[in-house]
Amino acid sequence: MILNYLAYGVAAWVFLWGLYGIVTSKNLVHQVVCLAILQTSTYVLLLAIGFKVGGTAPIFADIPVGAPVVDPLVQALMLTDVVVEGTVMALLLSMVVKANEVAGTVDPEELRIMMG
Amino acid sequence: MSITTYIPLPIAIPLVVAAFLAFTGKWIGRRACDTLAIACAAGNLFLTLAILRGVWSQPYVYWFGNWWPRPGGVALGICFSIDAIGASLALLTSILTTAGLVFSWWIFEETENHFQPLMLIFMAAMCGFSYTGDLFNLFVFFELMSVSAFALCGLKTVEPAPLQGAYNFAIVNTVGAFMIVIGIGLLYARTGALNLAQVGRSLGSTRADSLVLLAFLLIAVGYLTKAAIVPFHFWLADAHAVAPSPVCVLFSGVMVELGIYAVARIYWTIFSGPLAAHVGALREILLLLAALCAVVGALMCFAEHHLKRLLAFSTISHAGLTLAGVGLLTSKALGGFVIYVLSHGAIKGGLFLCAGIVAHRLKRIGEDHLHGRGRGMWFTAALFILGAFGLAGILPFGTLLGESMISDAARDFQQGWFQYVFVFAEILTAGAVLRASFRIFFGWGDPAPTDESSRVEEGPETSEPHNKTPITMLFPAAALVVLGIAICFWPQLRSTADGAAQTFVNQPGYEDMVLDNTSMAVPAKPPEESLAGSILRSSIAGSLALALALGSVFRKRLPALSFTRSLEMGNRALRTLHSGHPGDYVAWQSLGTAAIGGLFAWFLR
Amino acid sequence: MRLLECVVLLLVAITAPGVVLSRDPKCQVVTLSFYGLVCALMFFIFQAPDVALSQITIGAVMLPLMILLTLTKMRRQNLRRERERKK
Amino acid sequence: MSGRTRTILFLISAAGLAAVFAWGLRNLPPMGDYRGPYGYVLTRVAVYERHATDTVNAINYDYRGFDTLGEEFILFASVLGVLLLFRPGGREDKSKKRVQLEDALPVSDTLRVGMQAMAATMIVFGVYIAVHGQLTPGGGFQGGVILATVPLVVYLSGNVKTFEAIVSNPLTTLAECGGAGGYGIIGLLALLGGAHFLTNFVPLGKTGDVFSSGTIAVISVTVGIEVAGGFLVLMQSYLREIIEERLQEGR
Repeated sequence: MILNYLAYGVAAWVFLWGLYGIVTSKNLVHQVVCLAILQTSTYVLLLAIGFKVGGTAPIFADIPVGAPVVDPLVQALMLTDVVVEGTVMALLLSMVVKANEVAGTVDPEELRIMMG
Repeated sequence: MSITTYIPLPIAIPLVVAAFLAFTGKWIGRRACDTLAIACAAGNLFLTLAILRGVWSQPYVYWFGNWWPRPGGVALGICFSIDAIGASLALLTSILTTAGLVFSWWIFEETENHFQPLMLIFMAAMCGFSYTGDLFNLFVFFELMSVSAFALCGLKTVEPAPLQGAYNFAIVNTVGAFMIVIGIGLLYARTGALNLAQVGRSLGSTRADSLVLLAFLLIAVGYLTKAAIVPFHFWLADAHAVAPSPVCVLFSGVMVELGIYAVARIYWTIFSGPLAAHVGALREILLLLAALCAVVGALMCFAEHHLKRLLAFSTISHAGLTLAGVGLLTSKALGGFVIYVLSHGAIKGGLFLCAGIVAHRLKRIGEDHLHGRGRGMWFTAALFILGAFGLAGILPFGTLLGESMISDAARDFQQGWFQYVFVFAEILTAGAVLRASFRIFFGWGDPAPTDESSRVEEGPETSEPHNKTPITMLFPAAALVVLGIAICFWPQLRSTADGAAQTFVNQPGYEDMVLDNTSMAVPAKPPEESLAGSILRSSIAGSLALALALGSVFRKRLPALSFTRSLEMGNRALRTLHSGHPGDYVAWQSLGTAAIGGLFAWFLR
Repeated sequence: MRLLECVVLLLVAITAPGVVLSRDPKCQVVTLSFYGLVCALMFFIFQAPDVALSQITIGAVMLPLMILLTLTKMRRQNLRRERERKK
Repeated sequence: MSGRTRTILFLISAAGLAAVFAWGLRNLPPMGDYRGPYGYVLTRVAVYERHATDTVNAINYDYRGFDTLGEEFILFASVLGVLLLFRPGGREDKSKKRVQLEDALPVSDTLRVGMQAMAATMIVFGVYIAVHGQLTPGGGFQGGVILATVPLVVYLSGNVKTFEAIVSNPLTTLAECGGAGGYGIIGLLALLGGAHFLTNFVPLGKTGDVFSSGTIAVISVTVGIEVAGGFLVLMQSYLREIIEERLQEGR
């Protein structure tokens, strides 16, 4: 019974750890990685939602149409998600590099130029 | 040509042109790039206008790839379901983008910054966002809008401040985006659908259980983060203060408001049925958030002396006011929301362009440094002061009509107190802008006190000194301010907006229209209520704002005015909260989510 | 739910805090690419080969690579700054 | 806010969030028995309607192709963003001379040959993945990323010149921009025939063929081109400075 909800629990667990990492981070690179971890919680959740016990991958090259398969839509959503992850991280990391170049630090505590 | 032909064009053409410009930009030169981009944005203006005309009385559904819904109402494809409200927001987007691109004609001397293609992508994303009728497509355009916004925000990379602003913006908004994905996943788990109408029909009017509430919470928080509602607002001030002025126009004028629009959209297509039993409690929660946001934004706005950051806080305050338009959960307030957003977008866009002119001419942006240096820029000064009164919502500005509808609706629900929030926010935000313009353009009184952020220099958008304001800068600024006034003279504007809002909130009609291809009933136009109360309120607000601005400029002459100093220095605790630390921002974001979730669990169960 | 699925979920649940808690970005590159592989494995086990393939290419290769390049770039910037300060 | 206060504030909200999650997630349907209408209907009609056996790609490039258009432009916009951030700025950068690149890295011949063989295999693999998107797992996106790592292998094998020649070639940018723009143009072409945007107007072919499923295959290849170009441009913008500095130090 509890196992049925294990995946959802893992998703929430990873989500909270990602948030924890972002909040307590002392290094912008670390913070970006934690954001990537936060993102994987969405994968776990979507994957769990579309899962079907005994279902195979939704590819009908070898199996007949109508055979039990897992939900293809969540996988399509996850593909979009993976692309978004890769590209947003690239953008964020380049901001970090640039910040290190012009401000000489990657500690969010020291990068506070604009405040109040 | 029928409307079917050109519905996808406002999204597809800017994207293709952006790809073209990104490749050929190096060779065809700066001016050709500018011309093509402006032509594309202006073309979009006409296209969105044509679409608005086409959907004026009857919303239109467009299925991409010809994937009409299957029998039984299962939609496999993506649709645009365009109504007058979404179409007018797309029109506003096109207007502001055109103005921003024209404004940038003489700034950014370097060419390899991909400014024009990013602006076009940004515009296409916002148009798609306001048209779409699909839950996940809404997220895709949200993310496209975010990514191009992050890049545009960090355009001036020679200084650390823009990077900090862009980084904080990106972190907080991306966390919000992941919350949206989780919320979408939860709704998909329950309904097996992504089309807004189909999700709504599948949930029906069964009372919302905790899963639906959690989905609503996560999606709403994600979009409210974009909308910069307290306590998710921290990124906005950092980002707006450092983004180039033509980009700020889009950020403040329409991007923030689109966040609130998205909440309205998902509420009236999906959640209004399941939450029908708790509509009163939800209204109070949303109004509370709106009031908190309006007050915090207004206080911070008056305490700010970095010109663009000041305008940014005023945007936060006004975002709170517009949230009330949605949060009252009635069509009349929603009509007010549309009018308010359109006129506020134009006025705030004009103000940001004026700030851009000041930065262009004087190379500084802190109120203290600029003291008296703007003498002689009479036209800019006039626009700035007009814009300030526009924020106060006095008579010939469209904001007045929006305010009156929202306040009327609030009174209908015994929430009359909210009109005083309006007055309060208007006094402080308009007062702050007036104060700044008196100091900068007239050199009255003593220089402003310095604060943390006004020491941050505005990165030069141009390197040569300029003694004249080019017409390409003045004209868009003036046009936007005039637009903020002109909207008020649209005949029957309030009842038209109310009618459009009634179509927007008609959930069963919407479902049938999207899934069964029926047409929607045209609502009767309600009579317009008297404006007398609003005119009175806004005149009081306008004159108090003027008095407050004069008082804080001349406080040395009259000891009784010393209270303005403490108002101008701001609340210390409140200021330290805006710490510029992304970790803090995300901590507040989680706290806000947990708190609103707690309220939901307690009151909406 | 089979045992295999539970195990891989638990593996994800254990590795994720590991990546968050490795505070030094250099260590994190290693833990992150391991985590990326664990995620890809999870996708395979949950019958999502399309996503698994892109997860391997993005999560386990591209992302750690970009972080490595970021760190290299930053180290060079810092060295250059040191040198200029000495001058 | 000090680090400690922040952590405490977060732990309080995390407890709240955990409670809210637990409260909401318990109403999710138990895992492993999903039968929502979307996937159920789609897996039954997609193969007949589109002659594509990989239904995930049928969704990505046809049923919900409009999402993927947005997604490709997310990639495109962030590549533009990275280029923008790493653009050569400032005065000292402009005066810096372009250095002559040399194959400077000391790598043994066996390794070099091995690496080159690996690069060739990866090209084949990437192209295979990209053109079989409608049939087997993979597709333009995955194939494109694999192709984008090929020059990196070339770089590691010591052929810096070749690497530089590939990535700084205008063709790379053309691939990126052309792929992204091409997706939009394929969508617009459907309008000429009076159909809706992104309608699959190419003959569907025989199920199981490389040239089956109409625009799904075409778009998959277009996306592959864009992704390969985009990631190459990303890589180049990260690596350019490093390579140049390394060479200057070597002198």
